[in-house]
Amino acid sequence: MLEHLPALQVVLPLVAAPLIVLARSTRFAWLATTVVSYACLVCAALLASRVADGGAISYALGNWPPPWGIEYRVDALSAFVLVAVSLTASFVAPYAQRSIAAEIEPDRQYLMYAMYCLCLAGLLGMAITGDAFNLFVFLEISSLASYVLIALGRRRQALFAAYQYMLLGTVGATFYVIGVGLLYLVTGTLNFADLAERLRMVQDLRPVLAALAFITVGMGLKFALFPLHQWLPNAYAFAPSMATAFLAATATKVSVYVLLRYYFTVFDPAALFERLPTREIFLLLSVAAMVVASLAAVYQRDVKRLFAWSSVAQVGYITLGIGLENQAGLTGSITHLLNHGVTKGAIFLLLGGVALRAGAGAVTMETLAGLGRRMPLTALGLVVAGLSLIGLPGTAGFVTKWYLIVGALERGAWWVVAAIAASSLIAVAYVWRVVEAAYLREAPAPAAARREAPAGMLAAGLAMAGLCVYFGFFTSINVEGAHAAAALLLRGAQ
Amino acid sequence: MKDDIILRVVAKLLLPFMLLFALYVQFHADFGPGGGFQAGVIAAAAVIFYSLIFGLRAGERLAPPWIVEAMLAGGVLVYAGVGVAGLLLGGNYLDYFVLHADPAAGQHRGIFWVEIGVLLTVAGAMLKLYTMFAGRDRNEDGEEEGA
Amino acid sequence: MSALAPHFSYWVTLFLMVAGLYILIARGNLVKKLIGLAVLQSSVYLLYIAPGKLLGGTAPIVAAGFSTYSNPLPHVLILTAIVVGVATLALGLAITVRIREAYGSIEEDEILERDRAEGR
Amino acid sequence: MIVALCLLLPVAAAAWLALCHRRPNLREAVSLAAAAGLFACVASLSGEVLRGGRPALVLGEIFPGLPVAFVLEPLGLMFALIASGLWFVSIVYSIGYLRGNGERHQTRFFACFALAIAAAIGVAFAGNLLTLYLFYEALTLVTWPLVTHHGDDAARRGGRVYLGLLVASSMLFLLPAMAITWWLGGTLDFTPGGILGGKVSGGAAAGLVALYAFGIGKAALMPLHRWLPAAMVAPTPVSALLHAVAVVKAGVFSIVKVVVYVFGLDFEPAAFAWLPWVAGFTILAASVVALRADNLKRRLAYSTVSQLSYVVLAAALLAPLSIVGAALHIAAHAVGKITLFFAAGAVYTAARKTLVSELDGLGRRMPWTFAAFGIGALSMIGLPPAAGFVSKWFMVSGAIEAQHWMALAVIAASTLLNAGYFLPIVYRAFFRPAGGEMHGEAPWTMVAALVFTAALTVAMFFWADLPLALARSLA
Repeated sequence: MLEHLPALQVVLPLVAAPLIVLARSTRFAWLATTVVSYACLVCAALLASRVADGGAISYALGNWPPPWGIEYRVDALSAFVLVAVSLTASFVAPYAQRSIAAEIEPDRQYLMYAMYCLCLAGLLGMAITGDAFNLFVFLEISSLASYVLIALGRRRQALFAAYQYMLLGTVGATFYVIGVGLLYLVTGTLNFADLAERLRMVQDLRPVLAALAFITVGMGLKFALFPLHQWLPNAYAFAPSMATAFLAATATKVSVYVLLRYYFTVFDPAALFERLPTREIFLLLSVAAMVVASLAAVYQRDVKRLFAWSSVAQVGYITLGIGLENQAGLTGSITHLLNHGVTKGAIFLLLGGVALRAGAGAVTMETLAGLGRRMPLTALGLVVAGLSLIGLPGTAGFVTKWYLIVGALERGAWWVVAAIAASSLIAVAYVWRVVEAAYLREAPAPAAARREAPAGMLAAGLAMAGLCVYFGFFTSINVEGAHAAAALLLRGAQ
Repeated sequence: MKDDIILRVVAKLLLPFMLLFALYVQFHADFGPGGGFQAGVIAAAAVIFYSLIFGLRAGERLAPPWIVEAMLAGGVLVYAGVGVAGLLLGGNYLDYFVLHADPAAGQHRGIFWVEIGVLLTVAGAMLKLYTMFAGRDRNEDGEEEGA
Repeated sequence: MSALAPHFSYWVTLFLMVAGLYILIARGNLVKKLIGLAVLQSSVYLLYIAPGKLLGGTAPIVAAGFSTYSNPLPHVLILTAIVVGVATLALGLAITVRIREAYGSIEEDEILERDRAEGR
Repeated sequence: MIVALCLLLPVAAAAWLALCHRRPNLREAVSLAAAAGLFACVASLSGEVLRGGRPALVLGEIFPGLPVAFVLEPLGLMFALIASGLWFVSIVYSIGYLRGNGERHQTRFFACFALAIAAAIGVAFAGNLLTLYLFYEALTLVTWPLVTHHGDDAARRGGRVYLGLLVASSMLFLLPAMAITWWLGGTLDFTPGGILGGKVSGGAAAGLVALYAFGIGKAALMPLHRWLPAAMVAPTPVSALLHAVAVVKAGVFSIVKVVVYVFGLDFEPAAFAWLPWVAGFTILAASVVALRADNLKRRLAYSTVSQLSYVVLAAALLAPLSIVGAALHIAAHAVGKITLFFAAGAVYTAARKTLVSELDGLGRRMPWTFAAFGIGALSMIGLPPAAGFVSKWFMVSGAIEAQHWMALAVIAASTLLNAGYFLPIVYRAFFRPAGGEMHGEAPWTMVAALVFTAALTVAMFFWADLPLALARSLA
């Protein structure tokens, strides 16, 4: 069965969704979701270890050999993304039980699980497929599911946030498919490896250039590349807790993966980075995101919104590596896919617990007052994840920052080093607003009783916060995987 | 509209033919344009047409909501099941060659069931969309329906 | 004209694309925005399908007497894209209906106004 | 093994303290036992280090080639001995202080105290820059709850300045400096003789020195010194142990370590030429501020700022004798300054007085406290028979050896200034007529603690062998 792992990776959550709809039972839905999430993690881990030992795995769907059939292709990069996504899923799934029970009406809860499974299937499919159009289909599966997940938020703003996200997300996906169409018209193939080969032979580069622009903007919309990030803060702020945690930790990351895949393995990186101002564009946009979005985060009153803005800034860290285009920079970027996923996942999972106990849809600075006394473990977890967001040593965020700084030094981009330092400094400001509210403000009298979040939710959040520290010290998963992936991308560049 | 006798008679007369046409489009797809997508839409159109004339409730008697939802999910399962069957019979996922001793016949068998799945899902989705939107104004007074 | 005529399908595609985007951006009505989105997506269907047609080609089903067929792959792709488009549109409309129930309006500026009033 | 134990002991103590928060006596017993145990552990390592051994411990690599590693060398041992020894004394003092003043959240206080010591030990034992940075930042974070202990607006403001300046300096300057060092040298291990020799020169070298000097904000070089007075909102035991010993000494300790083991004493002097001027300015300017401060703790804080810059100044001269002086001064200033803070806290607890101008005649009511204060003041000025004299002697010798007359002039001038702001306090306390109400000494644990540290200050003058031996093996 092991050779079918690439198919199982996607099919398991994809089959779980209709089963959940058929069963119409919340309990079964949760059970199926959890089992599938863990199964996906096992698949991803097995795939990653096989890729690490024996190189890329190719799987021909329907036994039609590529480039005619659809190929699932797992290499170091996609294995890393698969692990990152399914790792998050395995924490979110057990968490979902209490969280969904508290936030969604009983007769709709199974739909929430089904959508979550679809979203998971779509994201995993995006990471694993080797076919440009198949990627679009998975992109839309995950996007449609995520629009529904967001729209199920408790407050009415969730509806409008979902609508806006849907509009911009669909434009992004449409742009992507336009880009793929142009590439198909020029080369007559949709398989990534085949595309790369045939693009080398193309004489007239104008449609290829147009395709590059469409794919960049389209994916940029999906992963909230500054200044295409307008949809993100509201979408994350108003979605149900588990949806925010899951999407914040995974959705944007997989879209960045798509861009990396195109930039380094489909298009000719030598031409892309030498003949076009790609490097400058990505450095500038990333730095702008890191600074401007962080500043915006400082001024938010709604805590979920605050961290949503911080996500925009952190996407800047991830795209910085594209602009640096060297081993250290790309390692930093790719490892941040996982590091930031774990960090933001922990924060939103814990905030979900806070929202549940506060009984309100919104978590504002006032809600957090006295959290250190009322929910000491939750507050501690938030602090730990916040430190990782800042990038203090001993946390996952530091690992990223270190590689990015070294990468910037190698590139001779001193101003980028300064920007990374400045951005972390602003991160201190917004994280410390939360810490001060939690520890130095007295709780309002009626809410002063000590009451932690339900055990399942708390455990998931704390476990993820623990991972922030684990990945800060024991880097065999996040750094070695990212290192191999970066080496793979740069090998494609030669 | 169910008070109009002409509509009622025509609807009842047309309905079987529409469903039959759907089946034709479905099964003749090996030799001409057609397939599960088109057939599904035609079949769903028949039911929608019926409920346009006789009212939503009558339509729901014809295709109860739970059946519609089951069709939606079941179709996907049939599709995925074909893929898994390929796996179990020793091929890759969605491998039709192994579904029959003769690979060509295997392809036939595989695509047949896949198209059945598509038919079910598309028809289910169309019906679901229709009832979802048409069912809206019945409970205008604040009560909400699943989206 | 000579540059236009042989590529007229591209011009139509381009027109639809830009028109769709324009509607999407310029209109404040949520339903009209969705229409713009649908137009934009239609332009993609055309982008894929039009070049797949061979003059004199027939439907790609093997039969005696035909030797030129249109390229079937774009059709398959676009069938999928259409399904995706329908799903998106349906979801968009469903959300719009619920927005109308929650806000009493489907005009973007009015909704934002009401959110702002609540935020204060 | 013992190295690991030294790190684990305070952390374990903190966890245990948190568990027994309902039983104060047990809690304090745990604290004292942990401190005694820690001191014993560190002391047991000193023989090996003096014989030239370097006990080491490596805990997994964070980055390829960059492990979390601990190597115990003389300077680190000295810092660890001071921190752990004075921790014990501080706990004795804190028990009296916290109970005497009815402070809240005492468990949190003792737990964070233990964690801060753990971080300080981590800094002391760090075998490479990355490890040092790790614990350096940890030290900032775990002391923040102590600084904001009171939880009121003043505490919040003080906490913001404290955290903001320390984290900002380390992130903006120290982290890039580390990355540059790694990029240039390919290693961050503390290597005798330095790792940057010959790899960087000219303006770039001076810039790197600046990144380190200002990046290590805990050394309180002007203009990054403001966190130290801001931290004075904390309860006095915190000011005493952390802002006279653990935190600030972690700063100057890091500077000395970077100078000795990263740049190396043979590094081109031109790169360091500007640093004595900044340090000299800090010494004089802080002394002048201290001269004008009426709040006793504020005066002590600025005195600390100026004393810290002695260490930076001495280290920047790159002369072997001055490095010995710098290392010695870390120890000498620690025992002297903690005595002064203890005395200030005792005055506050017994008489509720915080201003210098209110101290008239208190020396006759609190003779032990003010006698100890006098000894501490002598040490700050650098007069015998106090520890400060020894370290100052070496610094002056170092300045002469390096023929750095500016440094000599600064040390001389600041000695006068020190005398100018410490002696009037002693004079007031003993020779001015007393004011109104009657009160005695502070609780006995506090008095015992401050007498002990005062005795230690004197002892370090007469028996300076151990610290001197440790310091000499540096240069």
